[in-house]
Amino acid sequence: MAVEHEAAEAPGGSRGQPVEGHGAPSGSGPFLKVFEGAAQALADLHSGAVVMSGGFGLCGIPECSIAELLRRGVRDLTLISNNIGNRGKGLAQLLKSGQVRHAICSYVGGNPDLEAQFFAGELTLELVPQGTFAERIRAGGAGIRAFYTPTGVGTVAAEGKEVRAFDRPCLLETGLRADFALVKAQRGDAYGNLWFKESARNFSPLMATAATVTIAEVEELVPLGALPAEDIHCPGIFVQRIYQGSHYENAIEYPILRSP
Amino acid sequence: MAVEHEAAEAPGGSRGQPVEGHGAPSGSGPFLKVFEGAAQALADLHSGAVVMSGGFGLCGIPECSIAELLRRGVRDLTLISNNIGNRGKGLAQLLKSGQVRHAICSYVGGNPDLEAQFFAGELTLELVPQGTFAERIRAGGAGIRAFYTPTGVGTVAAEGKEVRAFDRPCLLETGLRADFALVKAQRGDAYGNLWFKESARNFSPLMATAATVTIAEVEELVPLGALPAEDIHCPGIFVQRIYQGSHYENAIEYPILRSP
Amino acid sequence: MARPSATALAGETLTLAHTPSREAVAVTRPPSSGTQALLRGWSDAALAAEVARAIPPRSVVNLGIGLPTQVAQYLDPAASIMIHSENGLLGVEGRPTEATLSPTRINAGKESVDVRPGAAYFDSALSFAMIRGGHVNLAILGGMQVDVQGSLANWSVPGRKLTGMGGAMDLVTGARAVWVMMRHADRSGASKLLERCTLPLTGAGVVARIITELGWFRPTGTHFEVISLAPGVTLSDVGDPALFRTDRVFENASRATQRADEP
Amino acid sequence: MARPSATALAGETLTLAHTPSREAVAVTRPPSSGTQALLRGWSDAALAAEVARAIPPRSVVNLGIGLPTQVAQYLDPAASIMIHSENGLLGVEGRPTEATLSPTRINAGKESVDVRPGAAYFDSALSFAMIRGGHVNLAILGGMQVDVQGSLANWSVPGRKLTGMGGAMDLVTGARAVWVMMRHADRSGASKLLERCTLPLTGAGVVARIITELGWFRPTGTHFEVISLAPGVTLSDVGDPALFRTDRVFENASRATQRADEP
Repeated sequence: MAVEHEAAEAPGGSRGQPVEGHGAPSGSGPFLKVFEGAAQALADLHSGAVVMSGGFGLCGIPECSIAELLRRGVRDLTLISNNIGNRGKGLAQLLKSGQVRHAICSYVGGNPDLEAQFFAGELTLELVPQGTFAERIRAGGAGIRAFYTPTGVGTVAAEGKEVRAFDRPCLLETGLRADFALVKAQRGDAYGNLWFKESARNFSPLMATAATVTIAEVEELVPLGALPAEDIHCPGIFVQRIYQGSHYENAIEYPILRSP
Repeated sequence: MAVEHEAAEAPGGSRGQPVEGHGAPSGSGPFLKVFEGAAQALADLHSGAVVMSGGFGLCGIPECSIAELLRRGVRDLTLISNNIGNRGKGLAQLLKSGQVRHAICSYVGGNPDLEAQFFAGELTLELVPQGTFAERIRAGGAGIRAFYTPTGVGTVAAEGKEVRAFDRPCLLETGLRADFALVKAQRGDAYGNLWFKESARNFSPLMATAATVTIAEVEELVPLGALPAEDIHCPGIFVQRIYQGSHYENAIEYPILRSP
Repeated sequence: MARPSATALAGETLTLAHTPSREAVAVTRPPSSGTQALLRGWSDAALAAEVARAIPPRSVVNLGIGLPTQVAQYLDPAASIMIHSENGLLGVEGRPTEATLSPTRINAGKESVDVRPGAAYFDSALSFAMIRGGHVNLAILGGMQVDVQGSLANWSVPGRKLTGMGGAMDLVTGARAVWVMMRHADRSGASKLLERCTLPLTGAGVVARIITELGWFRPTGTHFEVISLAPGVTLSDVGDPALFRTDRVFENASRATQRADEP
Repeated sequence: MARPSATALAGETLTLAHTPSREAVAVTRPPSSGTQALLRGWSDAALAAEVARAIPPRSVVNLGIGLPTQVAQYLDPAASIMIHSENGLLGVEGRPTEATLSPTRINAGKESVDVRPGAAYFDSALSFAMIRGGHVNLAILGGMQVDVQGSLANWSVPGRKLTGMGGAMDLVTGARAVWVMMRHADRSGASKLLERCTLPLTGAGVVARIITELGWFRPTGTHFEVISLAPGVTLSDVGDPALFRTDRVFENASRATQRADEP
């Protein structure tokens, strides 16, 4: 039945039900998606929420939205992000402040806060091969309930999973969804169309498709029509709220320069 | 074992084995991908081949490659294309000339040649819901062996397929691959990077990923670096041969104009 | 869905946003032949305008080939409705001029279109990710048959014609609401709203609303609720009184259909 | 694969394209302590250069973090090798200057990079579609342990350190050939080429070639074939003679490993 259907459930995640007058602030512009800033856009992001965050290491992370989570102090978050921050920055700040209960990620080298909390039993962790991580998010957003992939067969990543032989053995992996997705793009418009700079794109367009509410922050909010229609990396249909951020640090872990 | 592994098999399709000195002509340029024209690029496209062709109706079809298939008269083709031509144009020309043995497609309204040959038993046909069609091709190119989708449950599209309950019943659908993919883009470079104009993109970037040999024809062959690196719709890794076509008709089925 | 807008999008709180005038429903049931009924009700243009008015602001809507495509030209620009075309285009708006006609800018019906600022083009996998993933609020499709279970047949007449389902099966599965917009009867005069579809299904239990030239209807599981009728149309015009009712008590409605009824 | 090029890409006809000099293999086996061996062979730079020379022209190559990353600077520009970085970038080439440094242009090791004309950026789903779909010809990865079955462990030391597998499991599964580039022994002097991995696997039976500072090796299923040795290194330097052999007769090789041997 198409009137209301749930998409694939995330572990611990849920596709929200329509809620009327539930306190979410209204945006402005023809699509009511443009918000003043992080405080307004994230006002209803509650403790216990399942939150996806774009970024590879510190590249392309939603800096302003993360700062707002830190400021508001929402707790018991489930974070779905490739690295959960790096070198104490990005989402790693939420680890330090004890706001994270569970993390789903792929690579956490260079994240001593996560390591310490994990070994201390302060948070639980699901490590997912990076390609499977990306594909599960894409599936969650695309209404694909599950898929068979050869990645991880014969490793700990296969533990507890159905194995099925095609041309080679494959694991059954399920779609992944979240309550909120926080993404950052270089440019965006009032409909939520997004354009990412260089390799800052990574997981963000996928995560935008897989959350009940996707909140995009952009360095430049541009007029409708300013982004070439062929070159929009994430169509606004996937974005519910957008705001222009500021004071971007755009940190780079290893700024190695050419030898002279 | 990674040295050689087969990807998901298409019904009737196969991922070719590496063949040395098998008669394929060499391209030019730093990546040996640039060919003079359709005759050179399609020289080894043999009778019995499984061929994907981009295009939605007549929009974005590989006109020059289709003309070359017609000229060469290769037979017993399996065609994987959304419409198998339209109104006697595009791939429908290969129907008239009796070169098609099997077709996998989604919508064939406006294709009397196909209809006539199907009812006469001259070719076999697999009709696939369009989203499943697109997703099967993407899966074939992405190494996803199979996936569960709710589309088609309770219809003839479910016949013979495994049904499995997630939040709702889903069908198991397998990846689709081809020997050759023929696609057409507005612009391309010597590495095979492609950029598509407006809605001419449709299935082409997916098909490029799902064939052993992808042959792209472009209206404009541009220098390496001329396409903005963020806005390449199909990275050249998926394209084995490229040539600049000519004499494009770019037919449009229903050119409806604004009422004055 | 926790959206910022206080106004619902289609598929979220359908019954709030969809407000056809109920007073048009006749209370008397004068006898009337089926043939007469075919001549009554909305013209195609009036039907398209009626549907356009019913679409909640800011919805993403996919319009099927044929009658539904005509809805586009009656949309209020202020409603900021985005039209999705499954061939890989979001933001269809109107027709091109001779000068702006482009063979690469078409809708799913393969007709030339224009786009509005904010439109985007994408490949077919992403286009159907939008549909299957529940991102399209509303699909308005043509129909050959719809039944009281909300099942739709609109793609195949076995042995007679070969068309293929195209994107219809994906749309009825993935769009958050499905409306069927069609003539009330087929060319032979037989009602297309049936107790049970006889043609191959596009989807089972998927239709939330049906609009024909005679009025708005809702499959309840046991019958069609008559939500409203076109001017001059009476309840007896629409068909068998056992199949078309105005009450809102649905004893045997399926769970899915009941949910469509929840405000 | 029916490619136009007469020259093979990595992963297609590996043994043709990969031509380390065989004459370097010593015929005598003088005694030598394991500790001594650690000081022999290629420097890191020479190792990177050796690997760079072995990559077939026009290959798409993914370079792992650490030692493999260094290969990039020794590639012959005329070979038109495209470097894939799984964070969403194809066409890495060299390092930026102070003027061209961009925080959004990084490789999978989170280091600043430059790109060559013809480079493309894309999202992570497409990046791993390239990997899982068999479009990346060669992955050159670091390793903690490799065994005679071609199994690799390079991501986890249980209880000691938490890192995560990142893209390594996808790479060993999807790349058409996997080479492991690592030091021959760990810090304690123990060989990292083993009969059986003891650490959690990244993939089972996935490695086609191993290169260490001592030479090139191939897991056969029963032992390591010594393909070639670095200058000054002798067969006895590399380890247990039962595990390292120069013959090319592999009685118990698995089917998969045999295929790696086929020209």
